Amino acid sequence: MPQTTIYVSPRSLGAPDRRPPSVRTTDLARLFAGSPALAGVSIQVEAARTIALLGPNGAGKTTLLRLLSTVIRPSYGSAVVDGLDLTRNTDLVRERVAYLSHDTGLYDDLTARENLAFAAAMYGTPDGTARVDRALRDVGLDDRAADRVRDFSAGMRKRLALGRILLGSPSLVLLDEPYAALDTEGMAIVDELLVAWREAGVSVLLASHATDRLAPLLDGRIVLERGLVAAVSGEGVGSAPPSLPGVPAPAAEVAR
Amino acid sequence: MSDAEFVIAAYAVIIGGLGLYTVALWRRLRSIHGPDDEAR
Amino acid sequence: MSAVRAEARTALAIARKDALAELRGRHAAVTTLFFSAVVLLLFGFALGPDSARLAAAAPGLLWLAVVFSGILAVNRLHLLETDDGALEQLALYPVARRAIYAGKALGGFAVMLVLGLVVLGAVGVLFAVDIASAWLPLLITVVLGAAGIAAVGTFYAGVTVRLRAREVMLPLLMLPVLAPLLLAAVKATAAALAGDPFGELGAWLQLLAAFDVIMLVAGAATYGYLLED
Amino acid sequence: MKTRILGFVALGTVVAATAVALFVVAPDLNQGDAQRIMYPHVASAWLAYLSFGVTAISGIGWLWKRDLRFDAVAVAGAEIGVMFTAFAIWGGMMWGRPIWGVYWQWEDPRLTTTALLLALYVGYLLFRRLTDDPERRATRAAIVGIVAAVDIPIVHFSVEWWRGLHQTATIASPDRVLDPAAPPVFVGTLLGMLGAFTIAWLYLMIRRYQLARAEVAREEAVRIERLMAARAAGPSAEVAR
Repeated sequence: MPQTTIYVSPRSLGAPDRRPPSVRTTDLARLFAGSPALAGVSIQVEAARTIALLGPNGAGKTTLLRLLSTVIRPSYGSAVVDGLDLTRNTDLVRERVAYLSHDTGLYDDLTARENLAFAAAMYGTPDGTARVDRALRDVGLDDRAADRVRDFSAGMRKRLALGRILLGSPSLVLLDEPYAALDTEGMAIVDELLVAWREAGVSVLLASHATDRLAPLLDGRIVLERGLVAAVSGEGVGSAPPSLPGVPAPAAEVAR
Repeated sequence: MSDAEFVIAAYAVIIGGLGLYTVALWRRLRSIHGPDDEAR
Repeated sequence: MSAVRAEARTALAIARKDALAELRGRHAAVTTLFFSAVVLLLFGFALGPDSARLAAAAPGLLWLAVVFSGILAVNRLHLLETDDGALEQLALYPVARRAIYAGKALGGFAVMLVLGLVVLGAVGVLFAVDIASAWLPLLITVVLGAAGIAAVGTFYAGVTVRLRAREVMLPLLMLPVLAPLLLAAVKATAAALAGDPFGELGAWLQLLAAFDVIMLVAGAATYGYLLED
Repeated sequence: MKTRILGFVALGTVVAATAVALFVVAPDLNQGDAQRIMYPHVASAWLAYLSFGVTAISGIGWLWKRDLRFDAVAVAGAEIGVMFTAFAIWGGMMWGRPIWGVYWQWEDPRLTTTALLLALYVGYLLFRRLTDDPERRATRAAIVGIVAAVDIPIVHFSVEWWRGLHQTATIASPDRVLDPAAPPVFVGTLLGMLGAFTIAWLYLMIRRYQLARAEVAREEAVRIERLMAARAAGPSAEVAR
């Protein structure tokens, strides 16, 4: 297991066994244009765990991560992050969740450093400048810090987006295909990040196909298929079958 | 002065429009409900 | 730090980011300025070579050009956020939604102000209008008009940014709302150019300012709902 | 059933009010028969404003309570409001031609305001069609409806000033009938028309609301059905193949 030097923001998280579960969902579902992308997922992820989200394309991995990140709202069911309801306490959840999506969310016309400086301003990161430098070093982009993101390769963009997560102080990190588009060195950085988050007591939920590579870094696995949980294995993770009879309460009637 | 054509045009469109909209609404309701619960 | 200062800092960070991207990429300014120049030229052709008539119509032409190219500008500024999922990322930051609105509106205001001043200058040259003698009231009118277009435009760009029919819906929704601004700005400009013979300039500027404030408040109060999907 | 009775009442009062306005009341001394157009015109304009107010308040209600019934009221208000706005404009034009000599009198603030209202809410209705998901549609429409309603007084105010500051000469206005100096018979006829139209409005609002609820219920049934089918099918892809 690689030794980490990556700096993860301190958030006083407390002992893992005394924290609420990082994620708990109940019949969580989301439809797009009338068809279910996530049909009803009830899972639980204990605090301070690294869990892989596996499954074929279109299984609902990205939808689940987007729901947990608060980017999209559930159609039905509910989700709780760190004991906070996703639709009722959205603002508090946002402070605790970091999300790396397929899109990097970077601004092409800004340099790498300017992109991170903007993120630091938005996170209200204390010691912003020093932390931006540190994050750039941690993802191996310090020599390209003054270059515009427009000229970056897909792998470099991904690294920069990972660096942005280091500027916040999440207790749950959601990663969608973190290894995609990365070279060997970049993939090693993701490994290191996973170790660093584990050591800091930060939970990680990541969608990936790199099962062999991930094996030593994981506590557990959730396999999704066709918008449902197909299997769960390992430590610190559990699931329940979706409720079938009757009509689920629409999320919006419960929300707010 | 009479201006009857303008009076007729105004009333025909407004009252007729009200009627047409009402009928259209009935048809839309019927097509979504089925014929029997029109009397609700 | 107080919440208000934190929100102001967030808004400034967003506006600065937009300004920086705009200075580097010139997404909004170049296309928009070119567009407004073309619009002014076409107005000139449409209203014929009679220069007295053109000068009389100048206030209206000025603001039509500004409003039309303003739609383009706010759309471009929001497209910046859709580049690579940036709007989603922006929505994920743990900051007040109204601060995000204020930041985007401030960035839009900067662009609209530059646009308004350039178009004003162009109108002065093309339609032989003496803008120098009334520069102060004209400047105030342009500032208030730019603020109103930015306030309304940021809101409606947020409303339509996720829609497939964005290019059609943005002007369709935005133009009727901007009607009072157009009316007041044209009247204020005409009054300023004429030396305010009826003492109505102040009233029109007040109407413009009231429009700006009301639309800013409405936009700030509701923008958060637009970011959720 | 109660709604049905309301429908009959609406039909009866509208027919009666129309008959009175057309055949019973004497023509105006100055305006002649054209003045008869005023009654449905003013009533339509009043209901247009009422409808859009209802739409805005329902929008606030949705954002506050997250109950989709508010959205059904909002869409009913917008659609019926657009219809009455169109009636008001048509009536104003038919009145304007004989009285002003033109169909469109720019110096009449109400006519101009009403035209902008039509644009605002036709945009609202078109905008609603672009979002599939009922809750997201309700949220976006609520915001657009609220901002449109906020804009109405500013529009009215600015157009009024536009005319007023422009020149002091007053022109005949369509709602001169509301003048306290108007003969009581005219005022009575107008009030009768207002009442009849308002009852018809209420009936149409209820029916349109029911339609919106039924549409949402059908959409929702399809969504739940698909969701449950997906759950029943289970996660294993092999079963389906």
